[in-house]
Amino acid sequence: MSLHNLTPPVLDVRNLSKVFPIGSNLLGTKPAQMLQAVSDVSFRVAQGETFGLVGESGCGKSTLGRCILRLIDPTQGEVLLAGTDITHLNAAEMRPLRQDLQIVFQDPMSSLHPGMTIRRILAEGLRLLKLDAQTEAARIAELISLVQLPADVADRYPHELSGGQRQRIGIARAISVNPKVIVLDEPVSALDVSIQAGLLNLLRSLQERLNIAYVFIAHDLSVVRYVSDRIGVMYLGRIVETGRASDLFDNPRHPYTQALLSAIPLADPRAERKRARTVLEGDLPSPLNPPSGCSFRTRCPRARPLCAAERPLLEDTAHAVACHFPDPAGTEATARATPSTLQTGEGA
Amino acid sequence: MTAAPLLEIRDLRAAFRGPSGFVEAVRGVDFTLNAGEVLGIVGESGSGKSVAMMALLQLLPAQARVSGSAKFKGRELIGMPQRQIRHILGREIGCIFQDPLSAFNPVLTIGAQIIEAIRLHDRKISKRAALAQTIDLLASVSIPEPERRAQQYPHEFSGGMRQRAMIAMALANNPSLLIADEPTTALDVTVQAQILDLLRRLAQERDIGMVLITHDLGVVASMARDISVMYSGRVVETGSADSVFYDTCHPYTRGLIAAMPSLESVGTLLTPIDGTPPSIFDRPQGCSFAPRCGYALPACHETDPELRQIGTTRAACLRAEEIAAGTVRPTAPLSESLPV
Amino acid sequence: AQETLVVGRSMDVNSLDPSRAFCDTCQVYLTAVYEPLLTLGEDNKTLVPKLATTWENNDTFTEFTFNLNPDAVFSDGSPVEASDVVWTFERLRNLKGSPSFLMDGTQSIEAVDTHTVKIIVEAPNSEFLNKVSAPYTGIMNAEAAMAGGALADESAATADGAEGWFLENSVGSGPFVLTNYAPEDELRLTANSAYYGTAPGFGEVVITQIQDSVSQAQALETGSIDIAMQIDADTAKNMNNPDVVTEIVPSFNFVYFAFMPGSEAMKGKLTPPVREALTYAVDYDGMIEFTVGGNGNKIAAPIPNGFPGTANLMPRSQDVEKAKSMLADAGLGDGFTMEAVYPNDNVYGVDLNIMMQKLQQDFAQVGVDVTLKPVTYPVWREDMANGRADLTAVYYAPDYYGSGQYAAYFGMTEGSTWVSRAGYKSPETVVNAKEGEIYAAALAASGDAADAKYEELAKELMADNVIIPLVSPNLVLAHRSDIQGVRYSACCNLPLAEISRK
Amino acid sequence: MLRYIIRRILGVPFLLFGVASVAFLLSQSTKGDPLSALVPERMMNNPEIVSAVKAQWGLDQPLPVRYVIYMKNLVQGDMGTSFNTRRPVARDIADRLPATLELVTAAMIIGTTFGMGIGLLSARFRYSLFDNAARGFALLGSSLPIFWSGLIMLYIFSVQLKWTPGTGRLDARSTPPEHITGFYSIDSLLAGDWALLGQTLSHLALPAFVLGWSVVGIVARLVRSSLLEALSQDYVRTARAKGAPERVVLINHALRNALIPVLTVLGFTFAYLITGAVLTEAIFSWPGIGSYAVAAARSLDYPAIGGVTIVGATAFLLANLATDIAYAWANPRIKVSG
Amino acid sequence: MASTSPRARMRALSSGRALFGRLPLTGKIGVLILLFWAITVVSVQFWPLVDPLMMAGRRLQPPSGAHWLGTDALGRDVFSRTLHGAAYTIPVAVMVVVFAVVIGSALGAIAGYFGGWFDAVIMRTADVTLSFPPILLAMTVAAALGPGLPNAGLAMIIVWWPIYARLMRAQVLEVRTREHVEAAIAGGAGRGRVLVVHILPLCWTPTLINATMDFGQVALLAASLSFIGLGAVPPSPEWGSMISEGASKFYSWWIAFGPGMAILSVVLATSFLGDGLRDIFDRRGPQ
Ligand SMILES: Nc1ncnc2c1ncn2[C@@H]1O[C@H](COP(=O)(O)OP(=O)(O)OP(=O)(O)O)[C@@H](O)[C@H]1O
Ligand SMILES: Nc1ncnc2c1ncn2[C@@H]1O[C@H](COP(=O)(O)OP(=O)(O)OP(=O)(O)O)[C@@H](O)[C@H]1O
Ligand SMILES: [Mg+2]
Ligand SMILES: [Mg+2]
Ligand code: NI
Repeated sequence: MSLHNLTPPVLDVRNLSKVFPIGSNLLGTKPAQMLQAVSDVSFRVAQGETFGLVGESGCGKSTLGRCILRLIDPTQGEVLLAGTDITHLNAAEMRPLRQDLQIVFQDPMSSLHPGMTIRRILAEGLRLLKLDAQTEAARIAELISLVQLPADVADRYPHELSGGQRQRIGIARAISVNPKVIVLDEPVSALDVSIQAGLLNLLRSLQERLNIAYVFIAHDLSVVRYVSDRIGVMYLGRIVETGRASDLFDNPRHPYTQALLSAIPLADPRAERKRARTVLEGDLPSPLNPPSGCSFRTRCPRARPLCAAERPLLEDTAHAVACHFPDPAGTEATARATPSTLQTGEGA
Repeated sequence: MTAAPLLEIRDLRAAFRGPSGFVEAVRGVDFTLNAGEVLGIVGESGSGKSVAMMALLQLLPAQARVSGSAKFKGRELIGMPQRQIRHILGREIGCIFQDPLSAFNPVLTIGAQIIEAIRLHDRKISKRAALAQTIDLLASVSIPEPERRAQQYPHEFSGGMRQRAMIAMALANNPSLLIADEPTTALDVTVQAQILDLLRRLAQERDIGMVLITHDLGVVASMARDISVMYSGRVVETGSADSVFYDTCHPYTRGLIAAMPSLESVGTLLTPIDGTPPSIFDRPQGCSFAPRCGYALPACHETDPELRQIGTTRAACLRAEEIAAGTVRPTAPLSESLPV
Repeated sequence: AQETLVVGRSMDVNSLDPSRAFCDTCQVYLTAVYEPLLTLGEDNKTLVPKLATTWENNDTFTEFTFNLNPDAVFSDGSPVEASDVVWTFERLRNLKGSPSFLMDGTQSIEAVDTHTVKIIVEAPNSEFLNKVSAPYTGIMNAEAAMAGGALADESAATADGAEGWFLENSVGSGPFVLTNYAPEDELRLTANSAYYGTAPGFGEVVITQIQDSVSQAQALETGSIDIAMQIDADTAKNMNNPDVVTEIVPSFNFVYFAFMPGSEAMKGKLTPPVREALTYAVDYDGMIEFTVGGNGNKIAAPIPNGFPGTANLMPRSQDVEKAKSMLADAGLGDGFTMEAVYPNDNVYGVDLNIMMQKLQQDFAQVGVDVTLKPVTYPVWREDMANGRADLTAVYYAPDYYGSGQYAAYFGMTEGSTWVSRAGYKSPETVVNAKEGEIYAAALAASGDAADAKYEELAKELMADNVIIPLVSPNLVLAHRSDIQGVRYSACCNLPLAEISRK
Repeated sequence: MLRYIIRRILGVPFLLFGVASVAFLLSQSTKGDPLSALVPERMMNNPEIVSAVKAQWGLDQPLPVRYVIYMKNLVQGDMGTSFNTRRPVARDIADRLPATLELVTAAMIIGTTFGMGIGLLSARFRYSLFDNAARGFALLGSSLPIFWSGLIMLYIFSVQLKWTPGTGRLDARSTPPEHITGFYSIDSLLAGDWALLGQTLSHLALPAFVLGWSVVGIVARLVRSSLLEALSQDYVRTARAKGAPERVVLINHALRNALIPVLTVLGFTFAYLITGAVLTEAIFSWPGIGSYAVAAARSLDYPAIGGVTIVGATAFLLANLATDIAYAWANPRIKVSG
Repeated sequence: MASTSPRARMRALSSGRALFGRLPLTGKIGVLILLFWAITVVSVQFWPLVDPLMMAGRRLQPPSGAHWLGTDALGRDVFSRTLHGAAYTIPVAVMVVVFAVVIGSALGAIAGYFGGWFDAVIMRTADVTLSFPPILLAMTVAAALGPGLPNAGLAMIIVWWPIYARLMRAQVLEVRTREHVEAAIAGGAGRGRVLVVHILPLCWTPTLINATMDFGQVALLAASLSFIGLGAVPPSPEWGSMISEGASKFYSWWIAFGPGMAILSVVLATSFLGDGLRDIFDRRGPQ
């Protein structure tokens, strides 16, 4: 809790929104519908910290990640990278900053160019650094060993590698330019548990070594819990609850977070048998036509008329929730919302 | 009880044509499932779970070679002529697949597809009656407004609803066996919870035996009475859910459990299983898990162990007793030892 | 139902207006529907009465008087009168259409009385009677035509708007009337119920579009048509169907190539001796073999065999050595290159492409390298008008029986079509002043005297060495064996009214 | 989708405008003599006649003026008068289009039936002798120049075997049925004249088969490959798991999906054939729009070239539109979105 | 560069052979036929054949020992002309396909990748061209430029490019949403580089398959143009003009038989090869 005043956040997302125009009217001049994929999302990430984003499919996690990287342009809000607003830079101005901001994708196959060798793929990423041939070769070798792969993968093609190995290459490419922030968009979802564990370990050790900030997107709560310092829970484009990982898991305040947690199957038959479940009714509403007021109210066991009338705002606290009828916060509830560099595990 | 089990599989094998001759994707699998029970099959991607099930239902491509025995209610399915097995599929055995979007025909309404399932096995039923039955089925899997929904196309359904419709279709002819191949893998946790709930309820209500294939240990833990763990085309450990989870004696099962990040593992390093599962085209000699195994002995690289009763579970490992007793500790596997 | 005669043709109709039409199918049509004053007898030489029962001319061939058949009526029943003849001829003259040249030089056309017409021409014209036997001079019902928008006065060339009307109506006194015309599909005629002469052999005649020789042959064999006239000799050889009769008769058509000494590339090269040299390079016998499989005749001057003045002509023959030595004398012993531009057509059984390839081979023997450029007709005309070809190849079919048309068309008289083509911007390379005089003399003479003049003219035309006729292909007259009365006429192509079923 | 289709319809005039302009400019840029059909050879050197004809046909105006006049007339549905036939182009086309449409429709029916059948069986028995032989047969039709294969077929079926009559739409001796649709087959049916109907169909059979055969290969190949694609889909496995017999799987499930891409190509092919039937029309003396087009292009008949181009382009655009609609109809995934 | 390393070269070689190995039998036959014609094209002038342009015997002689496919209307040897014809028809077909592919693909790629105005202008132009009746377009172009194979080729390129533009555009639109493209952008690659290095190399398969099949169709259209008189000029033994010559001398069937079979073999070969390639490449997912 002491460092936050000294180190400014390396990534500061402020009121970010993204609207996708869908279809178009008769003359093609205006879109027929607007899809609000991300609405008014704010969070900060400090150096070396991991911010986890969870939520169901389609709630806007990837869109948020892409907006942060300026792969798509946000409709509103700002993204500050180490204090610089990158939202309004053009492609050329953006290019030097790309060094600091990298991304790892979910699908390890489609995120690697199938016609290039691993060496070329990594060299492509290194172009930003403008290295000479020798340094580049050395750097590639270093990266490959950094992600714990045998040196001979350099001359292989992506389809000759296993999923886990491919994902390691994806990570190698991201860290190759020494970024400050990496957005990890479901980096382990496509992998089997036995392989996923190795990757999670790798991500951790790299973060410790290189002091990178992660924005870790996932829908698997146990994974997010495992890697994140702080977590934001998204629902239909909004963050509905955010706080330190331990607070959020030990003391979920939003009914949605509670439902999510209770839905995780535990690899423990006895515990499972004893477990009381809250199974949510219904499905995620369409983002084209979100419910009025609180977007969760259609599936919320606690919904009351107020929820339909008025949208609850996200509190401005360390463990914040956007709900009219939240559970009370735990011990830290009164603390101001701050980025934290806490190492989970030590503080839990 | 002397009653024959619902499904009894012995030494099931399935091979595909590879660049140099046939290679087995499933290599001698045994299962037994009694009516009203749930058998969970877990294993990593590519371990042969789906192929095993498709093999006994004759749903593999024609070039695949299947051998062994699969007795359903005493009738041998392997080698049964197409004409006969057609009367079992969809009537006595229902199937649910992983990706409910691609598993439905995109150009037919959900209703039409369920009606087809009914009428394929009951020629005499009128369209109208089949529709009524379809609507009842959709209602029974908690699909709101079933009349309207029956007229809609798969893409108009959400993922969870599609999977429910899939379940409804599988149950259309009151099967006694349900084969669910990763029914929730493509779904969100909240929806997964709904579907698992539904399956549990239906299995109980209708006394259906179910084979539940998944790679999520959590899912089997909450659903299955018995569990079989598959690795590289073979069952490596099998037993009741409790014994497989608590009296684990195969190093692979142990590895799987240890690799899962759980709420307790926060702050500690996870224990991955090193290396990757072998491809079916170049399996190592001996125990195919040996190259990734911390307990492997030189002997493991030579002989492929059979399933043996070890305490409460059956495992296919030379050192299962030692591991169960906790008298050995793993060392780094022989190949691909990587620093962590 | 009435009996129908079906003729298969590749239809080349440009118009059904007698004063505008100008094509082989048009000749067939006009002969069936309209009647000229005179027509050509079966011997393809003698003129016989048609609408005019008798006629006379003065000795100098400047005044012609025709007495019309008082029984003759048009298809609407109204009588054929002198005023109709006057109107028709004036219209033909004033319309400036393709066949208008037939009225060239007419000074006055007047009706002496209802059944007598007198025509005065500016210069002696012994061929005038032949001209008024051409189907294009068929007499129209003036009133009916005027009702259809036709004009005969001076303004006709620009103001006449009846062309479209004539596609649907016929106003002749012939044995047939037009019932339907669909361009490049069919032309349907029915017997004229008001016809004053002997009724035709068929109640209905259909000319149906069949493009090529092979298809015509096949259609004839299957019996879907009764007559075909465009079957080539090679195809005809392969038809051995007892139901089909093929007669091979000499035709008055011919195919020729022409030198264009005025073209840019040939400046100073295609001098008369060089042209003459090149004519010795051509294998005339081979040409007939290769283009029509031997079914044709050599032809000396650009006047069809059998026409006045051609009887004693000696056709050219090949003499490669002479050609070589003449070329060497002209300083072109090492050869040169020419470009041949010609319409990409297959006419009268001759594929111009094959003919030109043969010519190319022949010229190659004397070191002259010919590049071939087959083009569409409009492109060919444009190239012709602009001196862009060194060599060309075309065909000609008679418009009436008489050699004068050839003198007018092929003669190298100042301002003629071929002088402006072949001579382009340097007409002096081709002009032959004598030809005009001889032609005038021929027109002023008649009988043998005229023939002698035409012979003299023909020799001049040959000496020009500009228009070199190659082949006069025979005509394959093919018809079902139960058809009789099929004949080929030099003026009228196929007189439909004479045909009947056995 | 509806929106999309409406937008497409709104776009059609603009595309037609483009097509008409290009057609106009292209035909004006050829270096042939445009008067060749209008001024007789003998009159070519007579400036009086030439200028009179030019004035009469509006060829004396400068190009831009002519363009504007042409476009203006076009908007009013006046495509001008053909140099060749001396009739309004619109009328020529109206006379000839039904013949082509009838031929092309028949060809498409033949092509599609055979193509689908062969494609279906080929996919079912992939790489069998049947597959290869059937595909060979299907491809044969599109591998031989029609102007040759047409003659061969005529010789075999018409001259030798006498199974079919000769060329043309009808025997020259018969009179066409009363003009209602312009399709002789339909008109003779409407007139109840069975003999004429029989004659119409027997005349139609051979050219339609020759033209249809050239389509069989395209359809068969597409049906086969999209069926194979469809057969590898998950829903096919679902159908089998329901106990559906192979026939049901193939027809109800795979084929219905496989038809979606086939539909697209069929629409395109139909439009293409309307002007692409040129050679078939020439060989079979079919009085259609294709042979009209060739005659027009050969003789630089500007108005006719323009007219045919516009008709061809309209057919193409309409076929595209119909394809889109059919696509939407066959593919429920499209209906809701957009 | 990796692509020049021996390992990569070996991979390229073996993949060529592997590709051939994976082709179905008909595809293999197709390759062999095309190979035969390719060899013919480059070497036919050295073969011991009679001069294809000169009279070699009497005209219209049926096939015999001296003239395996008989003689044509000018007494030229049809067999020799057929083989020499390959050197006219095939290079034209190749050029047409290559140019149409290059032009169409380039424009299609630009349209697909940059979108907006580029897209609108290029694709509308393609629409207009496509909606032009192809034969008419070819005829007008050939009429404007004069006869001859090169001009006919140009006409065919104009007819064909929009097809490839559409194909490439669709492919680019699909590939550009792949994650590795986003990764390249995130890695700081500029637009041009993204298009050329990261998108285009993955867009060729459908174009390749289509081009294979179109190759035969171009040969056929060239023949049709020759038939209408807009293709090759005499006396070149181009297949289309030979067939049209044979068609007018229909009863001397052998004149058209040689070139007819030659075209047939090329079209069938390309179709079978195209089908084979599609069978290999169209399977979803890697391998
Ligand atoms: N390019 C786009 N155009 C239109 N809509 C889009 C686009 N990209 C995403 N969307 C929509 O935005 C919403 C959020 O999508 P996003 O991919 O961010 O979800 P996600 O949380 O990453 O889901 P998942 O877990 O499935 O990856 C979805 O409804 C999606 O359909
Ligand atoms: N049609 C086929 N041809 C060749 N090999 C196949 C075929 N189908 C499956 N295989 C192979 O068989 C092995 C077992 O596949 P299977 O689909 O049973 O795995 P799984 O355990 O179901 O995996 P997942 O969890 O990914 O569904 C895999 O290596 C796969 O590549
Ligand atoms: Mg996502
Ligand atoms: Mg599976
Ligand atoms: Ni703090």
